[in-house]
Amino acid sequence: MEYNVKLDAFEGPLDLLLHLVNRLEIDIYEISVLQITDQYMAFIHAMQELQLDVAGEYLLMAATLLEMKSKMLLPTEEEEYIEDDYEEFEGDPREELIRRLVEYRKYKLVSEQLKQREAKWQLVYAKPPVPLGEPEVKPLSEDISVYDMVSALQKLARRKQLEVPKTTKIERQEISIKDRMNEVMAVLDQAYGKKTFYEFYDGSDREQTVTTFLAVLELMKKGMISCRQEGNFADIMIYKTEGKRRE
Amino acid sequence: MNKTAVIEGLLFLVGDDGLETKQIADVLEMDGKTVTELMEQMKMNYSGEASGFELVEVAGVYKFMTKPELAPYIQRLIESPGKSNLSQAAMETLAIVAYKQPITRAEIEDIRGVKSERALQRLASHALVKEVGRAEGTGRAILYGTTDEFLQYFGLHSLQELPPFPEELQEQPSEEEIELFEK
Amino acid sequence: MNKTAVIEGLLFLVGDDGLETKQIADVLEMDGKTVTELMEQMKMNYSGEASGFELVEVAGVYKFMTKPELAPYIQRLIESPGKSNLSQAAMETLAIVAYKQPITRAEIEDIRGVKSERALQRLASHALVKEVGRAEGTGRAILYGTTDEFLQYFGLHSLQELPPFPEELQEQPSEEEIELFEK
Repeated sequence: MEYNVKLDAFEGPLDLLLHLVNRLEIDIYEISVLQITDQYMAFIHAMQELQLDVAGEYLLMAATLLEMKSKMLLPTEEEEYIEDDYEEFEGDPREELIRRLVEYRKYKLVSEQLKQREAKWQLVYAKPPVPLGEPEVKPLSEDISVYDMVSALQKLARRKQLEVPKTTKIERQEISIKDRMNEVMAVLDQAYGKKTFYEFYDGSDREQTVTTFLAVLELMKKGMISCRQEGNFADIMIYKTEGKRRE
Repeated sequence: MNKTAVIEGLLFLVGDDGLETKQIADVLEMDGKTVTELMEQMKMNYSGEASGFELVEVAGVYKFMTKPELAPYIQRLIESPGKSNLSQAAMETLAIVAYKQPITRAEIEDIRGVKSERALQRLASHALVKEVGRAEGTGRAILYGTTDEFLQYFGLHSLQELPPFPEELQEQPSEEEIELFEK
Repeated sequence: MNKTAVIEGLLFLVGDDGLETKQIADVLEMDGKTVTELMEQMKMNYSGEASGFELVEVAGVYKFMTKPELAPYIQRLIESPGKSNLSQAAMETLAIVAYKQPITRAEIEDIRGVKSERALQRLASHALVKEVGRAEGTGRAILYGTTDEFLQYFGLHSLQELPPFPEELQEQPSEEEIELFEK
């Protein structure tokens, strides 16, 4: 028999059981404990043979199934248990399992529907709001929660996602190392001759970063700047070298 | 300037934040009912082919959103990797919270049959669920519920718009469910 | 969907940033001249009374701007009580300070992509954030952190109770992120 031994494909023991029920093409209410337990155990064994870690939840379910199976096999005090006739018995051991499977299946169904909605709503975009200005300072209301903060961050994430790359990005590629060297010196002049290495980067643009780095190297080579670092991982400071002039 | 033009302009400005009926009513000095009627009419105006965005009502606010047909053009423009989807584990957990709220983690785990702490944490960090209170009893366990972001994520005006929860014929809807749908 | 509707949707979405002729041409696979002609035609469509915004061209960039007649309504909207009395800007800034403290203004602005001085002032005036030190290095920039009032206000015992920081805003997607979201 073939087993899909990818446990990752399942969300848990209930999901796995539903899969087995589907594969056996049986009605969930007509589950045969013997059959489903054998199938489930075969799956778990296959997992273990592959020396994969089987999560505790799967093992717990295995124990539950085995217990149920043993109850089914042993004659009860009153009379022999007939599996397909469960309604005549009180406390059918399957009842709880069936209830859980049915319940779980409903949520799987609605999560499928939510997935479809998700797909649809991912195609529409709202525009980031224009800051309209702050209202008067009023005492803060009581009903703000941590959630409002997280929600604000989500809005920020959406806004950032919509940032349109500027065409100037392409122009930046054309900034020569020489131009960037002049810019670096100009920035240093403004900053009274020193600035951290980090501050020369505006972050986003890789091209810019590389050009700046090369410009700094070139300026060092020419002796127009010097770099100093206090210790490992400390900020590298760039100093304008005294006496040297920019051409 | 006519009222629909004013509303159009304001909706443009507030974008993602949207406007509540009450805000529109305040600004335009109209009553809520008139606003609702006007908005229904406006929805139609933007539904046609000629408009690049439409007027939607999500999470209790009116807002403009681009039409789905625009998605390929937008993705070309922003060059960002497409939006990511919720994983199966997250979606299941979210579905349970949505239909059973307020609900504790233990109850969710009981339904799913697996630990769900991580999924819940992640959903909270995406502002899709939030703490809505504490359960009675010793543990005083956290009760989870869905958020406005949740409604927005699925384009729902309110929880009433959730797809109907499948019920067995022989089963009566539980009290919680009735409560949920009457909100 | 016709081209003017696509352009309308895109211009709506980018708002104040606007779009250059070349960007429009690229996305719609048209030549620049055709775009220019189309835009001239579109300008007329929004010039009428019925439209709350108009299409303008500033420094080679096309953008929608609300009509000047809207100004009094915008003012009224600002004063109309919304959901929260902290603006999105303030809330966003507060969240970043809460998660990333101690943090400098420059770092906040880096994450938000916009100036944040006013928002920080607003938060300080509500005693939600305060100066907690100075950054190492030349600038000795002010480091901001949250206050005890902040914790109290949000009903937190400690900062550890905050949900995880949204991964979308992290530099690198974490492993959990990959697990939660499948592309």
